Amino acid sequence: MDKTISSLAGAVADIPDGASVMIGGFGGSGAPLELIHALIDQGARDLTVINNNAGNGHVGLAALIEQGRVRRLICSFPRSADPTVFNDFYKAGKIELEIVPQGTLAERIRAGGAGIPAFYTPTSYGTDLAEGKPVEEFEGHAYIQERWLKADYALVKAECADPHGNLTYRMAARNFNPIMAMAARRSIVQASRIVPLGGIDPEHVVTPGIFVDAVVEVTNPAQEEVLNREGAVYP
Amino acid sequence: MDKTISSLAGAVADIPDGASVMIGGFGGSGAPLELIHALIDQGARDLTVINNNAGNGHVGLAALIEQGRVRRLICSFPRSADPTVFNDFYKAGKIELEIVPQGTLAERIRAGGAGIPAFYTPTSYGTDLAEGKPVEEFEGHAYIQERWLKADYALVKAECADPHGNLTYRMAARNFNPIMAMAARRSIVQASRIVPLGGIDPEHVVTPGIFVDAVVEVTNPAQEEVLNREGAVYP
Amino acid sequence: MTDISEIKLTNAQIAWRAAQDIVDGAYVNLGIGFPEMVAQFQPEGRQAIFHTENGVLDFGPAPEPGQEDWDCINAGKKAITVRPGTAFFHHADSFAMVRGGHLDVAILGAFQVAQNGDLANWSTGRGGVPAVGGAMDLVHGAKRVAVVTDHVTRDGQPKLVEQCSFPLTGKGCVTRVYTSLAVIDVEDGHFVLREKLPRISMADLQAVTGATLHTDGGPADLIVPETL
Amino acid sequence: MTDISEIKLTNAQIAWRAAQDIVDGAYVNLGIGFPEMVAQFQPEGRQAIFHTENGVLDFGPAPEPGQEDWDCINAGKKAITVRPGTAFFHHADSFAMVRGGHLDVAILGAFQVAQNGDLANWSTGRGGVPAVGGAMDLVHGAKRVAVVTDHVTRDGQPKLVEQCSFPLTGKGCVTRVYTSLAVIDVEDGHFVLREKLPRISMADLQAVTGATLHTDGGPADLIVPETL
Repeated sequence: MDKTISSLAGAVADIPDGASVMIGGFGGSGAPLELIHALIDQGARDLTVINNNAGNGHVGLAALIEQGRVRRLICSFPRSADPTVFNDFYKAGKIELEIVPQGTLAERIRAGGAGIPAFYTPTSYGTDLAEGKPVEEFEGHAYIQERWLKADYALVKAECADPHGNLTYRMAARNFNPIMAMAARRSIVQASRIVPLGGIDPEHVVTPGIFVDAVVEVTNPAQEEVLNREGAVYP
Repeated sequence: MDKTISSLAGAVADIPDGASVMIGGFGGSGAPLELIHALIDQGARDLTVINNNAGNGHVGLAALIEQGRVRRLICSFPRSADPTVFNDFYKAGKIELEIVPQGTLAERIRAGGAGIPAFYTPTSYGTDLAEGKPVEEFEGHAYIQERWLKADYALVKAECADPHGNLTYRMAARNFNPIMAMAARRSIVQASRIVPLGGIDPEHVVTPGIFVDAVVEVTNPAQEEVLNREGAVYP
Repeated sequence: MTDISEIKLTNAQIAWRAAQDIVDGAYVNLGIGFPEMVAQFQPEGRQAIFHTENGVLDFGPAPEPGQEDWDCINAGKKAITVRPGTAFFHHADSFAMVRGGHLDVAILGAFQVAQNGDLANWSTGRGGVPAVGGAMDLVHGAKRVAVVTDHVTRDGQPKLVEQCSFPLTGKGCVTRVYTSLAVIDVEDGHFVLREKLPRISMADLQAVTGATLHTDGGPADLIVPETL
Repeated sequence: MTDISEIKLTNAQIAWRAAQDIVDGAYVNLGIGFPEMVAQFQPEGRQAIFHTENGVLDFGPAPEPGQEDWDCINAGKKAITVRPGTAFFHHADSFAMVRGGHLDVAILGAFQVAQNGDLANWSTGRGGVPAVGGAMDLVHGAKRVAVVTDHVTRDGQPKLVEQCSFPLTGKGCVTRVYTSLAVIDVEDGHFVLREKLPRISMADLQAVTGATLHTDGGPADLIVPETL
């Protein structure tokens, strides 16, 4: 078994129009820019994207939105240093937005990966974001019922991968990547290094390969923050 | 801040009669034998113990039960190579038993640590273990509502700890230890090595110190499996 | 009537047959005991990846006696080994793999399997100390749940039944049963016979089965290596 | 009436005051922006451990300009640094810390705080792009939720109110408010004034507060370093 794929284009080739796609990263940290750009090149549209944010500048997720590929965005915080692209699309009614509290977003994704169809959380109780959701009381406190969140695909950025898809991450670039890898039907990973089987200490594996379907090596991946400071635009 | 404690006796000193105590380990792997034996020496009784199993031979959890300290046991699998102690207590009606499916036990503990008061799982639907539990249907499938599980104390076995309580584990001895550390009001850790702050790579921390309250060093900890082959009895 | 104890497959032969249905790269959980034998019979050129509930993926075989590291065990508390690709994780992550549908196959033992796919394998309901372990999680988690079992109990009672009389492990979860006499699928509330030993007649097989065996075309011969 | 814009504390002074209530070894989450200043004013001999939602515990201060590693950022997407004791983890684990009650203190900004502890700090409800981030999780997770804020809005309206008119972030979650004029606790559905600037009268303070200020004995003087 070898999950490595030789090209970015090959890694995203089968993502169809209308797919739901989880995209890892918190802002630019851990954002799989090269996979996102490959998805732009690939041409799929009408996508539902799950990400913590809504893109920044004109690269990565912002570029995917700017190319008119995203029908609907599920995120916690669609603000950034340069949110022009998302804001324009949102104000023009060209993109749907579902706002989810960040911890609830993370837990819904983890629940999707863990086979938990629903759970209760105190988060958002009594707020507009709880409207229409079941409320239940446990031990005298009120909680909101939240549902799992799954996706057809996850685009994940890792630091190190082996051919079975065992992954490590770099610093805070971990964020949503491990849980999105769990929650997607097909998880596609860009790794800065692919090492032979046995190249990752079994104790240091963060994402076991069972959650990973495809791995492509992207050495020296771009950082969104750096690209935006350079005024980069994709494509 | 320094969470290290110099003696096993000091680490378990404040556990009162009637406390609920999560004990890490899966069989002997990851079982904090020295902490359990310190708890035997300390004398607390009428305990509710949460463990995957019910002890083996006459050391560790089996010894705690044999000393008549455990009123109630919550576990998934009270069988072992030598289950004499538990079986005798159970058949004599001297210990209460709550059987929980292993994955549900793990998830209930994780939920306790994560502030999730209840969740739904397909596990045990239609079986005797689901009796009396709420059932709800999601997307055409039936699920059981399960509640979080918390405890007053957790006894945890780690491989390496720093003074802030950051932990690593050794091989499959990880098992229930990290989630029990999350779910207890006070988590007490025995570590084979205590290293200075910075001695654990930030990427390799399995349990961040926020989940840990006390750390005691136990170099060359005993293995239940080895003790039982030697016919050891505690105390 | 044939004396089935004379013709039935050994556990090794049943395990061999079950192993033939596991594709290369499949993620597989094998129940404690007899199902663990399946790992020994992977066809040449295929390599399944084994999961064990206590937090290990892609582990290696048992070490030589005396070489055990008791921090490195499987769900049966037997010593296993690390190999290139092994990963360790905690119990909640381990059962996220199970419950989240990430395992391709779980192969379990059984007291009884009903024609609607119900499985009873954790309690005979006759008192004693109850113990469930991870079985109830596995049966609702893996994409495919198969059973390896003798076709009948020690005293000759059918294990394949219309309805389980023992406490259930899971409802409607089993899709294929590898027995000492046959390979039987569960489909739409029926047992469908796929393969049977050539040396047992349909009538004799039906006689030791507690529910009607349907056929979907003629069943194929169940052929396994003689020497196992 | 006193011109409060002349006498009020600076943000640094408010942050300083909030920092005095954080004990050594406390686990603390500071909201994006102004609340982050609290980290600068830890009293000598105390060391809080800071948590950031995106999966870092016990991080160090911002690096020198030009030394940023953009894989190492905080929830405000500002560069931070690793120090001895730092731990990285994923987002579900990070919010397990938050929701699970493992943080000792969360200090957040506010549009409005009501006398029953309700907090509004995520949306003014006036259109624009909504964005909530982790605020709704933090207010129901940390053992103690405090607010640092100017006492009034830019146009002089009270931010401490009988009832929030803006969309809520959380119900009954705030227990202490550090404002530019006072330190006020929320107790049993009331604001209880604990400290006020000596240079403002009770009447003037009440006049810029949208709900009754109760006292529990005389309020102490709110004294902070002059030079911040």
